[in-house]
Amino acid sequence: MDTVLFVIFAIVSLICAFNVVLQTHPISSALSLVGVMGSLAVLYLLLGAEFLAMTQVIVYGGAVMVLFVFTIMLLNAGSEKSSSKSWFAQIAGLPLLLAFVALMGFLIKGVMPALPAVRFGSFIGGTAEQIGRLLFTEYLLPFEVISILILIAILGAVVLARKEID
Amino acid sequence: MTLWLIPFFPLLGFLINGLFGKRLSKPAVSLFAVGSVALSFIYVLILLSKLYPLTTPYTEHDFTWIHSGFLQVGFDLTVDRLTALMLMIVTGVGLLIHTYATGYMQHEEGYARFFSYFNLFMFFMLVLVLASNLLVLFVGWEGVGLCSYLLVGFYYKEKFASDAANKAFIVNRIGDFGFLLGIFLVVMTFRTLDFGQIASAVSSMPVETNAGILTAITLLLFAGATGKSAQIPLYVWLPDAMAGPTPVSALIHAATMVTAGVYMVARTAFLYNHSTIAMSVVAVIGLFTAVLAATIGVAQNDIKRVFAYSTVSQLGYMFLGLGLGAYSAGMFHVMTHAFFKALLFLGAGSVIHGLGGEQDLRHMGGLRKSMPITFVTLGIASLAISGFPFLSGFYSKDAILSAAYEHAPWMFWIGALTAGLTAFYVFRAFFLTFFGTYRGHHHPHESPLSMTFPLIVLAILSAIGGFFSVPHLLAPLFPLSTGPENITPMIISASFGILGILIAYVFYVANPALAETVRVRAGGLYTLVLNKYYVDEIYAAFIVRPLEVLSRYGLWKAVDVGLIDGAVVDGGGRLVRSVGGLLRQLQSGSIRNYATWVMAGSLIVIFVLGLVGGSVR
Amino acid sequence: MNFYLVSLIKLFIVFAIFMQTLAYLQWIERKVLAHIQTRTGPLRVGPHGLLQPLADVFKLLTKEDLLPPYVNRFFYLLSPFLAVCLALISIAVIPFGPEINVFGTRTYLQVTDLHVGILFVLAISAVSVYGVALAGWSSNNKYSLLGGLRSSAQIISYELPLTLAIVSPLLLMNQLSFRAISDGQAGYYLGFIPRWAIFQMPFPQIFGFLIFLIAAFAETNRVPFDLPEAENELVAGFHTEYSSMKFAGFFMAEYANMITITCVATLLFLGGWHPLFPAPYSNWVPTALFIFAAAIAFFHAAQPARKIDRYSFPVVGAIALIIAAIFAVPVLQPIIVPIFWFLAKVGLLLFVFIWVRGTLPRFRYDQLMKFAWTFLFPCALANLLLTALFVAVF
Amino acid sequence: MHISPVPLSWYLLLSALLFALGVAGFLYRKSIITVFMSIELMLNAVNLTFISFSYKLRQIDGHIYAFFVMVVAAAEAAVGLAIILTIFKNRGTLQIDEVDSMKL
Repeated sequence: MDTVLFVIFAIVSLICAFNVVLQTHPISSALSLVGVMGSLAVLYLLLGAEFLAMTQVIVYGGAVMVLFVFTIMLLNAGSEKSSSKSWFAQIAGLPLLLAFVALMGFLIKGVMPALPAVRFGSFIGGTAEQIGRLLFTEYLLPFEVISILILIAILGAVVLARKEID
Repeated sequence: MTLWLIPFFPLLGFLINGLFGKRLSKPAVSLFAVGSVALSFIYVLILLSKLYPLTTPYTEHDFTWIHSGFLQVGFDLTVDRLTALMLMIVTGVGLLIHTYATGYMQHEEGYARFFSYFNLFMFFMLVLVLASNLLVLFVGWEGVGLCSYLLVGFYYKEKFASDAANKAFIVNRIGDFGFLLGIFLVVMTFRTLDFGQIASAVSSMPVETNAGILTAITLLLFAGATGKSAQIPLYVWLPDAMAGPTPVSALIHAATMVTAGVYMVARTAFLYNHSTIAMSVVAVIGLFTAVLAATIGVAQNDIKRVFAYSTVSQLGYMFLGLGLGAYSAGMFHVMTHAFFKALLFLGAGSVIHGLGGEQDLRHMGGLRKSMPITFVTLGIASLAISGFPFLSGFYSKDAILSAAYEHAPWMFWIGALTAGLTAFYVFRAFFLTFFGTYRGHHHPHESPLSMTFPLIVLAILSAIGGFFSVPHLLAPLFPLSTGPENITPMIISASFGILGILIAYVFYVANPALAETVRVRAGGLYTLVLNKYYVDEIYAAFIVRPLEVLSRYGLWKAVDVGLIDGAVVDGGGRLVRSVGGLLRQLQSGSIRNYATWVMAGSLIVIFVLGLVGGSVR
Repeated sequence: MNFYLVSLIKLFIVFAIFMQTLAYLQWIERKVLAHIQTRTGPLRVGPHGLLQPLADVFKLLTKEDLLPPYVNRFFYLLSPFLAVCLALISIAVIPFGPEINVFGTRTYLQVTDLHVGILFVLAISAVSVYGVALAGWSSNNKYSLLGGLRSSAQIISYELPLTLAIVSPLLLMNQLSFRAISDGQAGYYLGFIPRWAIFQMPFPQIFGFLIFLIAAFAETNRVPFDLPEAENELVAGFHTEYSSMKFAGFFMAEYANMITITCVATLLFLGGWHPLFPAPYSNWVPTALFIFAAAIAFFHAAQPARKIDRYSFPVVGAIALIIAAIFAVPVLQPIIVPIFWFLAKVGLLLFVFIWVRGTLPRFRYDQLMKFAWTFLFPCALANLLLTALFVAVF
Repeated sequence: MHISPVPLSWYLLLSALLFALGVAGFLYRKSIITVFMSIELMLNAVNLTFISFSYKLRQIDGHIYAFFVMVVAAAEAAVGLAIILTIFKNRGTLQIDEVDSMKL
């Protein structure tokens, strides 16, 4: 069953990811990205990260991507125009990417020690309780630092988005 | 027992007057300024009465200041009998001079500024005195130097004042450079700066008869002392420092700051005791300074300059005492000198005040009727400095000269001769001021009570201060000499002093024409002395000028403009430009190109880490 | 295979009942609003207008399916579909009653019990904004776009107090699964005060409940926070360009969201299926209520205002009596009495939703945002902090 | 019917592919917003790796890191979109190649 689920959602996420890159309209890309995130959430569930799966949907799907969609709608961003600049990226990008995928594939398949098979339910570490416990004990300092980071981000966003920047 | 409160009160006064002084009325400024010092004085009294008899030092650790490797420096304050003596002098005389200054500065611009500097000086001086390690002492040391600079240049609109301030500061820098090197050497040698720890470390070391590390340390520290306490060769700043207001001269350049060098040497006596060479150097420099300054003082016409040279001379005496190992005698002279020299300056200030700013002796005369209190008090001070029997200077000077007599008779004879010279030129100034006929134009008047009251108090102290036996007080720190009391040097030095007074009386009261004859006879010698042996000119020609030339043509034109600007800065710029010209081809402004480069770079990293690193592992 | 079969059956039952409820909730709303405004509401179709929802469905189905020009076709067609689907998903984790035993099969009265059920509901409600936002954008109509923008801003803003209000009872119960939370509210203080979250020591969640309710109004785009579809400003807001079944999709989504959120409120704050009275009495409450209703019906049948009442009221009374009898059957009681209590609480909250719609005027948009950020959010934060403090101390 | 379970390396491969697609989006898309979304895609791919290794090591520290990545991504999105809004306001364009006034 988990194999079926993995195959389905892996394919969905790949299709959506291709869509993100290939669609010309930002909003299509955004929606495709939501699809990637949703299918990734299912994969997280398969890997025993139930809390993160839900957080993924809430934070990415519900907050970050809504912000994206909101901005796209607000700016009424249309389809992209083609541009002759950045020829270097256009030429070198694809070979580099293919090299990257090949390298990673080789590393994962060839170099890395054998990895276990994924069975749903064999690792149920990622409950809210355990994550919370770790977050508020061992990772308390990073957690607090991240809170401050968010505060700064909020202030920064507010300052940036003001009508007049004095 | 909170020792930090002692310097804290003046600091508070400084902050209040410095920050809000412009908005406060003059009485309020005086209240804060004098009140803070008074509080400090009262607190010192209470503290010392509680700590009595204080045979062992009382140390207080306020906070750890520097903690770096082996070096641990705390902001530590300590009180022992030496400190107690200095605390009494500084706060007591300081209080009197503060009171005096409220009258003296009444009509001056920058009243609050003056008192804020004055309080700041008190703060740093107290830190210096209370310091328990060399670094804290150095803080106070530099702090009083700063205040001295600020106060000498108090009339900063006058060129001579700012020049004098610069001179004082720069000359002191030379000494402080040595002092700082000495501190570094101490750190290297003892790995601590705390006096107590250094003392215990030193006690196990042998006395150096040849040049060694202790000699180096002590001589470098003494270099600092020659700067601060105006000894040969760095004494030149002190006479010029008289450009500041007279209370400044009295407090900083007579009673307290200039004795900091003496205090420092006494404080680090345990080091000097281990170096015979350094001791001899201190003694000889002290002696020669005393003589040199005294001879210059004979020919000066500015009343404050006369007293300034006498200060240099008396400081020389103190160092003579220290160098002979008679630390308590030196400190004794510090105390009595603080009384009578402060009094001399304050009296001179009173005269100057009464004459509306006139400082030239040639325009004074016959003031004893119009300024009776000043006349009497200044007379007592002059007698005291001349070593007139049973006044304070008699005892302290005798203590030093006795030590010299035991140690090396030639030093004693020169010292005694100098005592006579001192008596002569001080009384020359005194007679020129108060006897004869008035030669000025301004209408003289007596000073207000706020000025005369400190004069009277200081006069009493100058008179009886000698009965307060400092050597016995400091006995726990510096053992008394056990030899039999020898009365000969006392009689000789006292008679030299009285002889000096008599000669002065003959020259300037009984037969003024004689002085003129002698001056004409002396001719070249007089000119030489009048021009202070041309020391300033010699310094200018042999040190300042070459330095200037070297700086201008060597360092500025060649090194700075040619090498640094031309080769390093411009050349670096050209190099960066040419390399940048190549690299700017990469700077296309296109984020996607940058990302491609990042991508390529990360690929290489992954390749290396993943394949090479993996296979090696 | 048994697991899949049971799940399928439960899925079917829940879906069927849910769809029916959606349809009739709309009828109830019309009726209640009508009575608030002293009208009678739908009456013509069926007895007392009971078949009105069916008629509505037929009407919408048979209407012409307009596809306006200049719309973004894909998203235009996708968004109502998205809205309905997302609105219907959440009900899957809502439990309606305790574990039951039917013919030897033990199962929960719930499609599935998720460990992180509440997070799931929050996630779905967070994502459900896409339907509205996309509808507004793809319609290529400035009113629709404004409605969509408003909706996304509003939902993001009110999600914060909503989530913060939810966290407080979670702190009391220490669980994330709906079932565990509901069971954490079983029992009574002093024998008669239920341990529902709004009464639970050490810090009763009355404020939390109110904050949740207010935010829920905004989350479901209901009056007084129905700015995305404010007809006097935006024609019909995000669904201006929609007609027939596509319009019905949004309609259904709104009511489905309403039901889901009242279910969540019931489970989190009102003790789920746990009765108001201790068990021996509560088992007979539904029976007594239905007998009382039957009595009223028979009373009115005895004094008919219209001719038809003489026949219809006894029928209603008889149905009520039958239901009362069913509730009295001891074998069925463990299954249906909790369901009754759950539905009663949900129904009450739904009534409050309709009641508020009938009585309160609409906010202005700036007031709405200001209210969320400067009042509701700080309140929710304070409530959470106090709860955390009390939980930590006691 | 028996299907053998998926090895974990498939998850890692998927993650690598998603990351590569994110990079591709960054390199080939021209709208700032889409480029920004590509970054989010890359972050997601990395998160998948974190969680996969967390599964392998049977430790949830990877989950914590993924959580932090999410939080930072949220903050980044807020600031980034505010910057995009400002750019649009000041330049009137969303084309990434036209925002190049920093170059010489």
